[in-house]
Amino acid sequence: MGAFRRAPPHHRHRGVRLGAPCPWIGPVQVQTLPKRGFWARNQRRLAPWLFLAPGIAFFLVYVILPVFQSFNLSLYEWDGLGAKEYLGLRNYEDLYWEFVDRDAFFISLKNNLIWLFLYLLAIPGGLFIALFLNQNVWGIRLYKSLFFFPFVISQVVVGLVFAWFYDPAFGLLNVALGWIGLGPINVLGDENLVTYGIIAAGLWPQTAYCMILYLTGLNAVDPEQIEAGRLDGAKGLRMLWHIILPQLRPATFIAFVVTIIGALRSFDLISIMTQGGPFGSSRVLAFYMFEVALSEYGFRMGYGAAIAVVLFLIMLCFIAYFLWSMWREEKGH
Amino acid sequence: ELTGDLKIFLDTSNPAPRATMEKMIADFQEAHPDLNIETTVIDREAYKTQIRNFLTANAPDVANWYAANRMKPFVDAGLFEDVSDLWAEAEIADNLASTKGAMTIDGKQWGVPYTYYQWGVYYRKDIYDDLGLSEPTDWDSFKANCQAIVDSGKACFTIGTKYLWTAGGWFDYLNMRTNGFDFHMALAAGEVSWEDERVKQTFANWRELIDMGAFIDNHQTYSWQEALPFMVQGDAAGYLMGNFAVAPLREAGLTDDQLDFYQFPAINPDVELAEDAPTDTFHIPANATNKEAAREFLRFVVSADVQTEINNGKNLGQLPVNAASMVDDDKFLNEGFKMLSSNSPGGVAQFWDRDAPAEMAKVSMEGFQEFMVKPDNLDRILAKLERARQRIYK
Amino acid sequence: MFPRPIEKSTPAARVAYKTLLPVALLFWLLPLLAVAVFSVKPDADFTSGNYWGWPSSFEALNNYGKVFFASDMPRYLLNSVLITVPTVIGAVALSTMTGFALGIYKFRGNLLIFFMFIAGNFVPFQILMVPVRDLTLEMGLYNTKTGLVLFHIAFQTGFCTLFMRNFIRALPFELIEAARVEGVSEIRIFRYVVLPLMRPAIAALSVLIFTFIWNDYFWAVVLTQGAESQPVTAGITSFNAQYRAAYHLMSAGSIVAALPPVLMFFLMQRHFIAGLTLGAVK
Amino acid sequence: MTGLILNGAIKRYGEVQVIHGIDLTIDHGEFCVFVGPSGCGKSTLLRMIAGLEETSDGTIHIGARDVTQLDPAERGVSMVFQTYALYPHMTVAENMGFGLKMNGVPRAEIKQKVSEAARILKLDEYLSRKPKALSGGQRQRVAIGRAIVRGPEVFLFDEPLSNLDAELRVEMRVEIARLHQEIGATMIYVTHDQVEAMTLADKIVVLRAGRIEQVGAPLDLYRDPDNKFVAGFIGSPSMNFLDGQIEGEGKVAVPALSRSISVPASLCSGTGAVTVGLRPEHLELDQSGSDAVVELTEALGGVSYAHLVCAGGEKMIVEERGDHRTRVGDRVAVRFDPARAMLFDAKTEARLR
Amino acid sequence: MTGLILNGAIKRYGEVQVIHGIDLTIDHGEFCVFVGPSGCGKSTLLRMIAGLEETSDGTIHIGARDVTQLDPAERGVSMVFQTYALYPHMTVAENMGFGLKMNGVPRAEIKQKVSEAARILKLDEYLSRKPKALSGGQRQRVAIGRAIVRGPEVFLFDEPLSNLDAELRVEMRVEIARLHQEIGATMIYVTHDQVEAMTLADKIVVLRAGRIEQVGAPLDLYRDPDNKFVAGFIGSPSMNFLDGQIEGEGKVAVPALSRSISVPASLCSGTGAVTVGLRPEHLELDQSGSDAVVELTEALGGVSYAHLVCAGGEKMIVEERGDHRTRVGDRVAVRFDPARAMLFDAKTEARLR
Ligand SMILES: Nc1ncnc2c1ncn2[C@@H]1O[C@H](COP(=O)(O)OP(=O)(O)OP(=O)(O)O)[C@@H](O)[C@H]1O
Ligand SMILES: Nc1ncnc2c1ncn2[C@@H]1O[C@H](COP(=O)(O)OP(=O)(O)OP(=O)(O)O)[C@@H](O)[C@H]1O
Ligand SMILES: [Mg+2]
Ligand SMILES: [Mg+2]
Repeated sequence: MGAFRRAPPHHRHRGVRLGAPCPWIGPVQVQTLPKRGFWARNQRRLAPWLFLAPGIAFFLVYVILPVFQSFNLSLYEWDGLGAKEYLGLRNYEDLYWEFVDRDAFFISLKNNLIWLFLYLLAIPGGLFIALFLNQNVWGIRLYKSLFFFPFVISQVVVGLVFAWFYDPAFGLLNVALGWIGLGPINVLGDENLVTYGIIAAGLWPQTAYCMILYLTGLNAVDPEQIEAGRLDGAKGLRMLWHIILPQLRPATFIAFVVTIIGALRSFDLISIMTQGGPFGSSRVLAFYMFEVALSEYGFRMGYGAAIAVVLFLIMLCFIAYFLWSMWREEKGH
Repeated sequence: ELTGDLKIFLDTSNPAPRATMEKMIADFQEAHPDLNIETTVIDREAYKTQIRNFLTANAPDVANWYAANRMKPFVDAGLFEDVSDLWAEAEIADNLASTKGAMTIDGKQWGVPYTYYQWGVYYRKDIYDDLGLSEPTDWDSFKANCQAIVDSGKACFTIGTKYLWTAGGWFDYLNMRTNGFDFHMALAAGEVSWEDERVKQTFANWRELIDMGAFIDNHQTYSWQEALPFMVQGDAAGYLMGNFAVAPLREAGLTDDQLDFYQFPAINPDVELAEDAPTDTFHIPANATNKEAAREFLRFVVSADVQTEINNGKNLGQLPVNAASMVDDDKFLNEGFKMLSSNSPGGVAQFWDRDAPAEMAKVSMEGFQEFMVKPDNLDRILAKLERARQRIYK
Repeated sequence: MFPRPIEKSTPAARVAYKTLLPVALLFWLLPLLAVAVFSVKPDADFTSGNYWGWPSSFEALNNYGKVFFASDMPRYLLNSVLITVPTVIGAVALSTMTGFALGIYKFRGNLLIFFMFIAGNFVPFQILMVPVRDLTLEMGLYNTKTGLVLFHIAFQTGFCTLFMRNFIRALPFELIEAARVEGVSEIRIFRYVVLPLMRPAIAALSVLIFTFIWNDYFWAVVLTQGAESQPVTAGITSFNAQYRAAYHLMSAGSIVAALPPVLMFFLMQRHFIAGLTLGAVK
Repeated sequence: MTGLILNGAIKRYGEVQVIHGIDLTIDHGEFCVFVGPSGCGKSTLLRMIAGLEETSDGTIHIGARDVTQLDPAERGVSMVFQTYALYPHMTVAENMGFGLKMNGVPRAEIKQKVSEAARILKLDEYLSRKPKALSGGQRQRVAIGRAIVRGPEVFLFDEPLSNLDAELRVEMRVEIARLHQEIGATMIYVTHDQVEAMTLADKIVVLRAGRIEQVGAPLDLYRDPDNKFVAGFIGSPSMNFLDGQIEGEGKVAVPALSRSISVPASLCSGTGAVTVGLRPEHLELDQSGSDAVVELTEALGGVSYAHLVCAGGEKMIVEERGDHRTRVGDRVAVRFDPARAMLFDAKTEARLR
Repeated sequence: MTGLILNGAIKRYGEVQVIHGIDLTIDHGEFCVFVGPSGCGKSTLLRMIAGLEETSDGTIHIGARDVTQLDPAERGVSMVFQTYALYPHMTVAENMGFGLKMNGVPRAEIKQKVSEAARILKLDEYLSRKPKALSGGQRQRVAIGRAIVRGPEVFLFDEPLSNLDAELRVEMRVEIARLHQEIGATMIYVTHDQVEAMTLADKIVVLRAGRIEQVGAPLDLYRDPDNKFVAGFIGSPSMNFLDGQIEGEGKVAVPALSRSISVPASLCSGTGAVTVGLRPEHLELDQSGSDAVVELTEALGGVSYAHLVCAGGEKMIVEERGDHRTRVGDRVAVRFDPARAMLFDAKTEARLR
């Protein structure tokens, strides 16, 4: 670290007095000509690595390496206790058969797709609310924050709340259905409804998230373009479609990315609301893998890793898409 | 005289059992003043995963766990000490014979039990009395009772299958009563096909109850505790459960006059009655440092007096494992003890998720739950379980 | 502004809008309001089936008192604080540095490293589960708050770096050049020029990370167990088990668990929204 | 002396070369302005001198020192940026003293130097304000103050006034001229504003596409440009260019005006195409002829500009003063003193002289 | 005809009134320019005409129609914005055709109109590009094209050139003038650029603080301003103002020049303080006197400006042309034709005439 120390005083004011002293501010030395130590000579080249080192180290150890370890682990059978047994692709083969037999893996995958598609409803939903709230009336800021509220709460709480909402005996849903003369339904107990029920719960905070993204996006919409549109005779929906939405593309993009990722990562809600049930019909890959690897009846680490790898490969499509568009943007600059 | 450190890990995190254990350890300490005992109590659910870590990483000298298949992974991984020597000692060999099987793998014993409890039907005696029913003694009276209850607008049985294992209890009883203990164990060990006619018979019996409307609706959304209020409020007349259900039922206000117990009646008169009686155990980790003190502690735990003390109604409120102990004077304990010691000729099972390997237990209990909701899916469910069996028991 | 400002439409539309707002909000927050009402109801209301009616008596003190003084809730809350605060500090510290390095310097591999952080940020974290758990075990940090904090810091660094780097990119580069011309060393440029300018970003990011971490459940379940180290999200589930069907206590517990991020959000609302704009939409 | 010498300075970005070997000497105390069209490399060259861009080839000397490899801080230069680049979180005084502080100058000395600079720039009242509480002109002054405080040998300005509005720009331009007179340091100034270049410079360097087209005093460039590019670039409105043809004997035919003009014979060696350059202010209109039609007039008050279209479609601009002005549609004759016309080689665009 | 009439137009933002009752008639085909200092309400007035701001009071007629309450799209106006406001996600052709498309014009007709406009504006090659692939000038042309395509009765421009650099600004200015000649529509143009106002306008409206100061043809405003504000605002460099004192009898004492000047007696009723206005281009310098010292000279080539300081510290700017120019430090006399001096009441600032 010696290089960091300031040069000793006699060096500092060695100050080669070049040229005429600048008369306007009294004698001026060229500020410092410290001995050009290694650091001084190379600081611009070394500084970034110095700043990056801790971040990269952490990230490598905790994120990047584990991804590869998981790939590796998925080739083994391991219960977390004894020795690992090399299986080759057997875990994947098992997954394949589970898929063919429409077992847990198939259900998880299917549910993941349902999540993916339905979760995207958060985007139009968020846009709708954002449009509704993008006004300037008294107290609107408070309204905006309150609408955003669900996103701030833990999914655990959201899960509990919705579980009560759906409760077949006293849930508000059935009370409401009763009002309009429909029979009680047990959303979380019906294998055909359960996934949709959980997604609805997940859509609640996610819509709030998309809403805030769109609100910030709407803030950035160029008012002159709206005015140009008005002069051009675009109104209402046509204005929205032709002029506003194209400008909201960055917000839509981010909303899309976070929603997809949220859908693929979905774990908390399922774990809280149904534990994957009834009879495993609400599982998704993320939950299934946790169940297989770390739950009370699990500890098939290799198999869990294989599921994670499949999930990762799906996600990789989206990561690649995201990086690609970021790269394009970077190059564009 | 024992010296050194003795590290004990416990999962008895609920207040009552925790106090019981701490008292017992204090007594042990008194007898061995030079021993430095250190007790760690871990949350019961957490313990189930944490044990995998501490057995390898920093092993205590004593740890509690469960019998039968539940301890198999650790035995296989060489993480539990072989304590066959203890079981060779007369005191234990004589008095604990009934549980020896549950502690045995590969012909060796890997720990000692410290408590167990009966399963059976807890029911609302007042409702039975109102309807003029009495405890059933065979399958027909069982069904007839049930029909009467259903006709009165109630469910015969409450159950919450959200966490699956409660359905395992029903399967245990129906299968043991239909096909007998040995067949049940063979099924758990993967030796019988799930598509075997005998298995199907079990499910056919079960289906009779389901079709009758014996069980409460929407049980798949409740945990076992959430199913209790149905019984408390009189919407359901009975609960097939372990003895631990008694405490919350009493807490909820049911008196001993309202609450009663009967043994699950015979279905197939040709098979002997067998019971579920899950056993909780103590083990010495293979990596323990003070195994001598640990063995002494195990001896202490199973000794007749200690067993009497810790299992009494004020403490664990369960059954002592030592034949020489006294069973506390509690209505349910007495009935249970009597049932297990004299009316369970077929044998004593641990419980489905302890007798079957974890993975099979998980898949099958999911199937049971599905069956209870959608009995028509039986063939598909059994086919799936059969596939799982072929994969799991290689 | 789109849609057209409501002040410019007819008075009828204005009134309609202003009445619609609270109604819509009510519907939107209905589930939460229900929980809030649950939390002040007496136990008796549930046994008597009065789930959705007006509370027969207000038991807020009683219920919340039980949560605070007769359960592990305070313990869990404290854990959450002890996990969240160090994570926020750590992640923000690491990412200001990485963001600075990636935002200011042109060097080979810059974009590659940046993309590594982004890609890592979007990895399904389940794939990290088993190896990270083993790593934590090996380090002897399993079931410790430290273990959880270290992982959270590392994982959040991905997102934070993306955020910080974009923010720094938006700073005028001339500021750094001006400092270089004046002979300020790179480290001092970071300390005296860039860091003070990043204050809004740091504030925004802190709030964001705070809510992320506070609400984390998955990793809490994977890396910790039991009341001595689990955060409140995990705690609330065992709280659940502890109180079985005591809905009033569970509701009160949920509200208590949700409160800190909500408070944080309201206090720092501006930063929070700014944060989303800065880090995400850009 | 602390002049500045560039010797074959070259800048490459990867494959692309944007500065092609600049040789330039700037004397001590000189005010040198770089002008040229956008993208010609003015900023790049300035940043090479500052040390913010590495010099790919060639050398840069400041005074006697070769600074080509030195860090910006060690070159004894100060730079004023187009966007001012003030540190928004520091007060005016802190902004100005920051460089000194970071270099370990004692506090008292910093204070003294800052207040001296503030006095020169009339910033005394604002020393404890943050930049965002200042107007554009004041900010620009702070930026200059920050440069002054370090007492550099060379001041570098990169379009320092282009973010100001027209009125302030005039004011600050005068300010900078006064400052240069007062402190007499070497200054290098990049702009694309004609007026700034003409009024401030001792020496203008006209750049095109990374090369120097001409160096000289402002009026020398105006009166005696080396080539068509410089002639067209300096002076506003731009010089009119008409195609011409040497007819030998000091005669150049200008088809646009359908006549020939006489030029010194020395200029017309051989035959060939030339371009004739005529400044708007050297032309006069006369209603009596019909060389061209007035297409548009722009009256600015004291002066107006007539946009003409000649018979062949060529366009010209003529400055008119005084009270008589032509009107759109007028047919006019264009008169001028042939001695003021400039000739350029049509191919090489070099001035013929 | 499609002229435009404002009648007592008022704009209030809540409590604040920013436009105080404007009465203005713009004839069909006229090119009308709004000028005035920043914040005086030029844009607001233009936007009221466009219908983008509601008119709080008064009426606006376009042609014979009262459009005060109509939607922007129904008024038959087109607007060109300072930032162009092109739709970034549409191609040039789509941008230009968007308004027609929204009004349900058949596709073939749109196509034909767009290509017609593109021809006029020389945009044919760029029709399928997105705006971000265009230069500033091309974007501005697209914005104008978009306005043309809809064939409006009135064109509105809000500082359309202020985002362009100096050179392009000149070019586009000429373009707009040509366009006006070609299509002959009514145009209203907001700018704060002197030169644009003077060169483009048929009629200039000088605004100050939401009120009209004077309306007239450019040269009328230049030659015959109604008040000191207009006099100072029109003309560049600005008119020099010197304090004066009426001495009666057509004599005004000007202490700065230590002499009196004679003015028509009609102007000097009574005694009192006046302001004497002298345009830089009407002054001449003479080395023989010593009214003032040259503080700074700015030589722009054909013209230079001498900045003088008078004995009493007053500053003046004098335009010099021709070959003889003064130099810094010269002591000079200032000469002028007293008939060209203007007198303003020192208090009301109204022109005395
Ligand atoms: N980092 C870079 N990589 C590649 N080319 C560059 C880079 N920076 C500048 N250039 C190119 O170098 C040339 C000179 O750029 P420079 O900024 O010096 O022009 P300029 O004369 O200052 O123009 P302006 O008047 O617009 O500021 C331009 O053609 C530009 O495209
Ligand atoms: N929405 C508004 N609310 C209140 N006052 C406003 C609003 N919009 C403009 N103003 C005020 O109206 C006055 C006129 O503004 P306007 O934009 O028309 O000025 P301008 O002449 O166009 O100025 P510039 O030359 O800077 O564009 C200003 O004083 C401004 O502060
Ligand atoms: Mg430049
Ligand atoms: Mg304006």
